[in-house]
Amino acid sequence: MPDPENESLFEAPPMAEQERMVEAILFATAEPVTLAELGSRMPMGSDPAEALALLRKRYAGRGVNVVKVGEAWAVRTAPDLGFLMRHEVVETRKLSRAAIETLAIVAYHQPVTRAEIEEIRGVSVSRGTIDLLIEMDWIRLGRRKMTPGRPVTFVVTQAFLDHFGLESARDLPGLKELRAAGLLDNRPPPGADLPDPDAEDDGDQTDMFEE
Amino acid sequence: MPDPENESLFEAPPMAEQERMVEAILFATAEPVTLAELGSRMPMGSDPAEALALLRKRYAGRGVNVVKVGEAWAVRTAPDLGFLMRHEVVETRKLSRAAIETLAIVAYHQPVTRAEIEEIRGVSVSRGTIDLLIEMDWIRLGRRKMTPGRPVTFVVTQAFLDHFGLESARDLPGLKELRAAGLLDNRPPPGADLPDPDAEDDGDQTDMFEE
Amino acid sequence: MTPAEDPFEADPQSVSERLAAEALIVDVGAFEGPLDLLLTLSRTQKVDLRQVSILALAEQYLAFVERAKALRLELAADYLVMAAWLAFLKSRLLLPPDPADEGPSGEELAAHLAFQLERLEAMRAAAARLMARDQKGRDFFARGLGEDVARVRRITFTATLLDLMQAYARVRTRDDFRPFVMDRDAIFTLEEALERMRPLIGFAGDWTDLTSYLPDGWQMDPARRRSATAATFAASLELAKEGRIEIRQADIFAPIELRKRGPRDA
Repeated sequence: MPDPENESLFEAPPMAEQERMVEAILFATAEPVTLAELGSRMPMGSDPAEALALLRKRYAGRGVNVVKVGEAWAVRTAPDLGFLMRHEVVETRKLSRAAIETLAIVAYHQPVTRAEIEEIRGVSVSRGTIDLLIEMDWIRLGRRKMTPGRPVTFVVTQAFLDHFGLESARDLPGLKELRAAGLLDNRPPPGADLPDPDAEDDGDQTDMFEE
Repeated sequence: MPDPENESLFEAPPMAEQERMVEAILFATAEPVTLAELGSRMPMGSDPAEALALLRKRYAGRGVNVVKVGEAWAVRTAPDLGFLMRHEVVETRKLSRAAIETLAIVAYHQPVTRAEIEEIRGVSVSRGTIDLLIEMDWIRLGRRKMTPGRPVTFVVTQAFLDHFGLESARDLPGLKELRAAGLLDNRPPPGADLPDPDAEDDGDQTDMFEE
Repeated sequence: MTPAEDPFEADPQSVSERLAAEALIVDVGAFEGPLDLLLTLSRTQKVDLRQVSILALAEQYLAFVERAKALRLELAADYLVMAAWLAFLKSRLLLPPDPADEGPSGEELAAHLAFQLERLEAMRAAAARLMARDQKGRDFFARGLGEDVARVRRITFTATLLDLMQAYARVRTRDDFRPFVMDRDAIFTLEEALERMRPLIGFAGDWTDLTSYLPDGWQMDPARRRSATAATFAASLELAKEGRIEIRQADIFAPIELRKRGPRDA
């Protein structure tokens, strides 16, 4: 219970308001919060213990609960709903330079054949790179090209557009616009004079003829 | 409403249970979640829209609220309790005046081209300003404009709406008044006496899409 | 814009106005271009932007530029362009309209400038209101604590739009920065083979071995020969489809031969 003397000195907020405060603090704080911390952050004269007890009761049986972690308190998903959280954490990795360049060429030139990608990149494209992009559902096979050999082409997918927040691949800015926006340095890219960082891809150049 | 046929095939959980699930998912995720994502994570036959509506009502006036962010939903602390969270405030990058104005112009005039931004500000958009705003995930590319040169446009993102607590770009402060005053019109200068700010974009930016 | 206003009212500058102009000149670097400066100048008229006298504003701006010149201050080109334009606008506003002139009237030009100023002012105010809103991470907060329920680790690869655009820019401009090199000297493309064969088949009256069509210098190295053979073979299939040549092979693994198909054979 609040100290009656304090109550007269400091007008503590109504208990419903104190409960709101505890709720917001527990939600937003990255670590579980002790009663002492709650008290130090709430207005003078507040009673965090009582507010917390009310909040705890309010969340009983809900989708998230107020739980005790050591000496501190936190909001956690109800244990029976853990199955909903399975997709929560995915480990993300940066795409390799070869992959992002290949992806960019497909996006800008689609439909584009593998030979055309190699022509633009200036090095051969390893099969793993294309496979990875297809597996990620960012590129897919398009129509065969109406040129000799009828090579398959690659186009970007709806998932690609969704991921990059594009309405269509045609909305990508052109080279001129990239330069104007300062995305295109007129400096040589780092390592341009060094051994080609794409050398890893250069090894099995001939493998495409062994299919 | 749930499809009655589906309901017979897949036993959907009771609505109270669905509400708990939506509650758990929204609490667990810092990013806004769309209805489609909710639906895909809940058991077959669930009605996330109805569950969400119930949940939203339940949290009205509480210390945390269910808010709409563009086409998605998130739980956020009530703005009036921000003073309790001083510990949580992370110093954000101080934006330059040019960046803030560019952001506002994109928000109020979207979809807007770079040339239009420059026309409004009366100066060229400095190198890297657009770059920075894209990197912060506050603006993104929109559709190309159906004008000569088909310049790219910029629009604001869901992260922008989330950051400024907006349900949609239509809720920007003062938008109606500005529109009523004609200040959001794209009014071309009379005659050709002023240097045409679009001239630089009229070049051959479409060439890359022409085979 | 009020054309009725006495155009010479602003001419004998008061001391305070002159001081204000001096201050502006000191600050010229702080302005984001002529429009920004004009907006600041228009505020000294202490009126609603919709009532601002564009003529008086032009006078103020021209006085500013004169003073900057007198002080031998380097003004950026766009300030001088604006000065020239405002001088032109001033003459249009002061002189009676020439009926032979088809361009926009001085009033129209002035109205547009007033609109630009009002719009810039409005966007500044909108920007300020936007930044004054409750902001995430400052006034309201997202969930601070990650869930520690059992997780399924799934690796996804990620890239941002910026990565994508920069990658493309890098690829497309790489040739700007390095001497030309043949990266694929061991690959002979179908297109190249076709280009080589089209003129040659005109002379191939009789059955000729396919390998005789391989380009010079591609026979020795196995990788190069393989690539050239495959491309040449694919190209001959294409030419056969077009009805320009015939192909035959006597036996499995026997040499493939081709000859021109005469128009009468068709």
